[in-house]
Amino acid sequence: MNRGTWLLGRLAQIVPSFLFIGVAVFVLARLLPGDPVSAMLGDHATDATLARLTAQLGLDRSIPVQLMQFLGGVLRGELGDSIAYRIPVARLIAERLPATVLLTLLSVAIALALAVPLAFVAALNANRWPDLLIRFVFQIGLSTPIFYVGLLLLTVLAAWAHLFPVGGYGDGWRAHLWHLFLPALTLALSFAAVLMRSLRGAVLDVINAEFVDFARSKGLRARVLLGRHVLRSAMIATVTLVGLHVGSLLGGAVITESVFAVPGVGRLMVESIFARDYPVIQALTLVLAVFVSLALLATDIVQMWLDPRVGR
Amino acid sequence: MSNGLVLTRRAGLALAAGFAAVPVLTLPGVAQAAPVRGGKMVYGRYADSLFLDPVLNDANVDIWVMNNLYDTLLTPMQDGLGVAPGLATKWSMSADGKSLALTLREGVKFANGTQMTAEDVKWSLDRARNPKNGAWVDLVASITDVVIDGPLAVTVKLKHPDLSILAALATFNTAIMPKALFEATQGATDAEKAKAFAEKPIGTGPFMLVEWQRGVIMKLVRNPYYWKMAPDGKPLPYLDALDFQIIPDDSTRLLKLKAGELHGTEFVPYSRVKEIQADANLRMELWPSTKVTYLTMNVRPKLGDGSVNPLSDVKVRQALNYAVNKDAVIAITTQGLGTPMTSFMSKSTPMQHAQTLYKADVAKAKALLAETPFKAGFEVTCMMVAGNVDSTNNLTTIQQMWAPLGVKLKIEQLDNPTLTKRYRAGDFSMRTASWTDDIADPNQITSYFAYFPNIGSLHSGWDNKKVNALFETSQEEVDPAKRKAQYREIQEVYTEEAPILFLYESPYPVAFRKNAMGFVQIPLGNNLFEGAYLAA
Amino acid sequence: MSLVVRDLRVVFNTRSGPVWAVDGVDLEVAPGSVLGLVGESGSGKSVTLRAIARLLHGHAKVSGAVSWQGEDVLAMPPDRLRRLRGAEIGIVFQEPMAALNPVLSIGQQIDESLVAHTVLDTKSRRARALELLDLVGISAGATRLGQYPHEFSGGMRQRAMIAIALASAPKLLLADEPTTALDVTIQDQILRLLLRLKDELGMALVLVTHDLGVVAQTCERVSVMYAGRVCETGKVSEVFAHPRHAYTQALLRAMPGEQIGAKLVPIPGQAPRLDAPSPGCAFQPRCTAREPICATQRPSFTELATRRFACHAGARL
Amino acid sequence: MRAWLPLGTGLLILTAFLVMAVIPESIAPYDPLGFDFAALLAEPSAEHIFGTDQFGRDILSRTIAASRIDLQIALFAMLGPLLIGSVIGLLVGWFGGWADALFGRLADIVVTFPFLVLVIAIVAVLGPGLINMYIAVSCVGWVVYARLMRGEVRIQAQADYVAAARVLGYSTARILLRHVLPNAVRPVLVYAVTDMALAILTGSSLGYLGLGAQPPTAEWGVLIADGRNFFTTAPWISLAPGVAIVLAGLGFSLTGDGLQALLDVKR
Repeated sequence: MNRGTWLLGRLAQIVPSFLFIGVAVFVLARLLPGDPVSAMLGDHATDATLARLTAQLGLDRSIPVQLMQFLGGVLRGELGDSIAYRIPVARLIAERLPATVLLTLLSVAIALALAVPLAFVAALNANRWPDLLIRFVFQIGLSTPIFYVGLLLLTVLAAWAHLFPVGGYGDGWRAHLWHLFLPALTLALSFAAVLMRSLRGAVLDVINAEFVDFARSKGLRARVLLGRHVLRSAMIATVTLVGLHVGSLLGGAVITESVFAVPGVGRLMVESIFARDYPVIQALTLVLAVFVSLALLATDIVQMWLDPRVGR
Repeated sequence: MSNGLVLTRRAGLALAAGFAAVPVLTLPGVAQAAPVRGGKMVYGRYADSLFLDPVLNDANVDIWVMNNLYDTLLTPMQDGLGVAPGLATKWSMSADGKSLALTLREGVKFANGTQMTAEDVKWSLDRARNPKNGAWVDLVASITDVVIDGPLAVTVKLKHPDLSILAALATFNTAIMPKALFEATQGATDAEKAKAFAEKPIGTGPFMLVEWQRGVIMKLVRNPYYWKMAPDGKPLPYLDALDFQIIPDDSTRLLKLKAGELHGTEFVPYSRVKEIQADANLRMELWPSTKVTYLTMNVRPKLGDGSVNPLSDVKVRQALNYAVNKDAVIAITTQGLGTPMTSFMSKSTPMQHAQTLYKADVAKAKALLAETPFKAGFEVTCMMVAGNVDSTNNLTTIQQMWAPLGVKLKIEQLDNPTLTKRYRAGDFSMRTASWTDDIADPNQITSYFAYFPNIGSLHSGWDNKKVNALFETSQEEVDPAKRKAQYREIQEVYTEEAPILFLYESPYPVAFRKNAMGFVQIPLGNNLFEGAYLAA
Repeated sequence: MSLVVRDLRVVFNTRSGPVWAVDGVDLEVAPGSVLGLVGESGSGKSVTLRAIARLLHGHAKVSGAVSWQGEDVLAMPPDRLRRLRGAEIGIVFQEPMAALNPVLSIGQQIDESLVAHTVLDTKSRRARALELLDLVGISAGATRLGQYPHEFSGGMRQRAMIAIALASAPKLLLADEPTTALDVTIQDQILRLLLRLKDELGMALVLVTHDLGVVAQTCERVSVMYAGRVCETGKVSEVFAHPRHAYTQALLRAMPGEQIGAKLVPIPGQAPRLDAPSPGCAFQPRCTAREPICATQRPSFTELATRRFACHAGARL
Repeated sequence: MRAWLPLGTGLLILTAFLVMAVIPESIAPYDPLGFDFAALLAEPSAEHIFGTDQFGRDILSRTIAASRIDLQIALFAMLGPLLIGSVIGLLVGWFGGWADALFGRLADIVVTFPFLVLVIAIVAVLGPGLINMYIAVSCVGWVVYARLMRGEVRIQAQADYVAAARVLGYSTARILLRHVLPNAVRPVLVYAVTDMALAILTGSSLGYLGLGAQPPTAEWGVLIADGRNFFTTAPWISLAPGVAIVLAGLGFSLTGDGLQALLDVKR
């Protein structure tokens, strides 16, 4: 089978899932106890006020009607207005999505930058002190709650040493990257630990593989040997892991964005759940599903590039 | 409606209460040099505003900053107990108490440079009292008409005498908006126009909004046409620009303040107050508030599941109140910054009647409980908004204090909408809550806490005929002294009946860099930046 | 002699203690000659081969001497070792599917050898790669260069691996059971190919195999290994005609020969354990010609003009 | 050697926590729920080795008492997904066909949801508390186990002994339970052990949002979350539970490593 066709097939498998996700999240959102109007008006509003706003927002219509309206809107590319902020959901998400995407990508980059070299050092020194030390440190990274790591990094590196800004997002690309470094690092630590574990194991497997011995017998430089033969093969399994973890990175972004005051969609999602802001919850779930699917597709492509056997 | 709302819009926010009425803030150290003009102040807020329309908004996050964009005819005094001139310079009530004549200030311009007229005033008040508009119409329900008497004169006609009308005209929902500009805004209905207008609101306030990224930042610049003059005779505000940065995490906001990335921030956790007071670069400000923190009890005879409700017995409620050592709660939750409640209203509420409420007495509590069918103790569940640190502290402490009575307190953390739903449906035993007034008058808090026909006395089901009647009378009372006596009686009955568990009042904890001066927060919560400046 | 191995020993430290995989091996390979290294599985042939090219991993302890054109291989610094591998000594592994990197094209795998050992530019390297494929009998080289190992058949893979090993024209090719994984007709092709290349390129060849037939067909000299030691070395014709070690004799008897109807005699017993060496001859428990001394004293080498063997019974076989 | 050192160390750590979980009263110096108004936020000292919290409760005692709840979280938050996922993986891996295709789609969908967000939403529906947290984690976490199990089953299904069992005419149930499952379950079990460390972290994240263990129950994540308000003034509050979480994580991961080597599971 042609590899392009194979990729298209992967895409085709994903697309119908979106319809399912759309319906599922619509139902799930309505299963949440409470409603957006009383959440917004608080404890003291009178029933009349409540009823008036509910009607104004169209939330008094039957659930099937609302579902049809939602799905129809999605097909027309209209996502409706946020109940809490009273501005179009599309605008809200457009304002917030870049920060989260950047944060996620940056944290994947940092996680790889940390995990790949250290996994090599650990694997090449398997069960000796550099290995044990690296594994212990990463274990701490893996076991420390994300909000605590964030607070620690903020306090020490930002507020005390003034090496980084204390949260926020800044203006312009360079400022964005600068502001997002610490949150990305926070998010990357636990992910790097997972990657490191997997990669260390893969390197240990690969390094004893016959083809590496054969490559050595060709008199290749250590750099070529490790980079081309060992790393590339070891990365194949790890790349899959990256794809599968994008979803949980986004989940972790919920807390990271809150601690670092990053204006991302993770925070928006949780705020919207807590506010029962249905249009935002629904649209955001779809947008995140698209994002994660694109990430999975990207890892498929990388994997295809790494491993010629995939997709043929 | 009123307001309230304090109770919480979000999990995680520490809203507790109680405050120290007396210790008003001190601004030590810095000599009061002449304010400096210019510069940009950056202020950290815990949550963003939602909808900057004076009439159609719903939440404190809007109310507390809107006065920087809009003005009202009168303004609340800084102690919260009276009103001062605003867009109106003079006012007089007719002898029958049903007609209030106001003289408008001369030369007031909106931030776009157009003149404010009597027409704008009439239109704004008519919009505020339109029953179809929003949650706050009750505050101005007594108005029957607004009459234009001349370019600078309007008369507000009342259905019946209403001593709270002056306070109402100093409340956010009666802010004056530019009629022509509003009506020229895109949209078919008032609601649609309001949505578009609130994107870039224009009022007569000291600042105007130039950029707003929801949940991230709100950028204000000074209104060059602002009418109010500083003591030096030049116009306010001092600042050229004011940024509101949204930083939900308490610790992060404080770190940003310490790093000098913010000039000031609101809602400092009580656990951090001492630390800030000890920091030479910072200044802790504790503003007297109308904030009270308490537990609401469901006093209906049966609970939602049909079981007998011990809290329907007044002696049980009294016993629970006596068993709680408020000072210990205050020490743990507010780090000693709160003060015990002395009425269901805060000390900053006009006509508050201070009493000694249920001073901790375990023996008395046991004795009271012994007189009830529940002398063997019982289990009771209290709902709270998940993640709220102050609520957790309060309930954990109370849990400990009720244990000697055999009362087992179960804590149930819920997310806000779930809690609100169960609360409104009366499907609860107890819940944590706090309240701040929106109006400098006791009628709002009383209508919510004690007057059953409004919202069933905080949805507690407590229905006291005498209090209901007293409240109705007081609403039309023309004699301030008599009105005060009526409120005194209401408060005494309320204390005796104890439909809530009284806890504490607490101040608004705000922190600034040493050079950021002149901010004021009034007991109603409004953030005043017109006099704020950055010292050299 | 281009390659001389003296008293080569390899000890593996394993979880359950040391294993003496190679225990004092001597070998010589003259330029342009073919040496066969035979023995049962586990006799230490492959380990010897890898020890010569220093391909064994950290847990293996190697001692003795390996001299390549007078240079001590075991003491070579990394840079020199890298030039030795590939440029002077090429290696062909047993299982091409495992030895070829599955994620790199054959072209890339040839090319990286050329990059490491030649100064050719991209274009010349490609020309050389095509030449190599042609040399090992792979047609349509231009297409084949871009293909991956899994797109090759077994025989083609082995040819490709030989092409890779020959990329920098080594003077010695170490072939570790290069035909074991292949079916018989392909085996024959590959052996012919190796012999042809040896002649065309003038290199020496060490052929590790457990197949005496292969040795008879291709080699000039043979070393027979048992339990990590060489038990007999000599010209193939002489050794096969008159084995002077009981093990060689047993091996030959166990091999189906040309004489139809000759009786096959399997070797009784099992291969010895290498983790607990006995004081005597390692083959003695299985030996039909054993004498009492075999169990107590390790036989020393008897050196003849073209033969070396270590067997107490050598004289009477 | 390669298996026993990590396995032994890991099991030693876990045993220590298990002992704390079973008999906290005998080990903890104070009542974990007991207030001490004389020692609010006391610094670490001889009396309170890890200090006290804002209620004057002894941090060490609370950390020890929390072992029970945290080991329970680790166990149950792993067990639910493990059982559900393994059964599904076993069945779809063996039978394939439309069920397998459906599983593929469903798994795709579940991984496109941000894990924590989904758990938050489910907990919001069901209400906070540990039981609901287990349910939420099971709803999301089963996919990984099912994928692992499915992959192993498909490999085992090709194995000679399975073919032999079929030839002998054994029932499908017998082949699955007696032959395929025991062989396929090893990598799943190894993953499960390391997953337990992650379960504790999920618990702490929910604790941060107030959706995990309810007060006054001591739970490491909640203890650490409580400490964040005193991060600068009383940093010791988070120390002991932090050390406990790291040690427990280390224990689980070492045990997992050891098991992996012992059972010779390919990564």
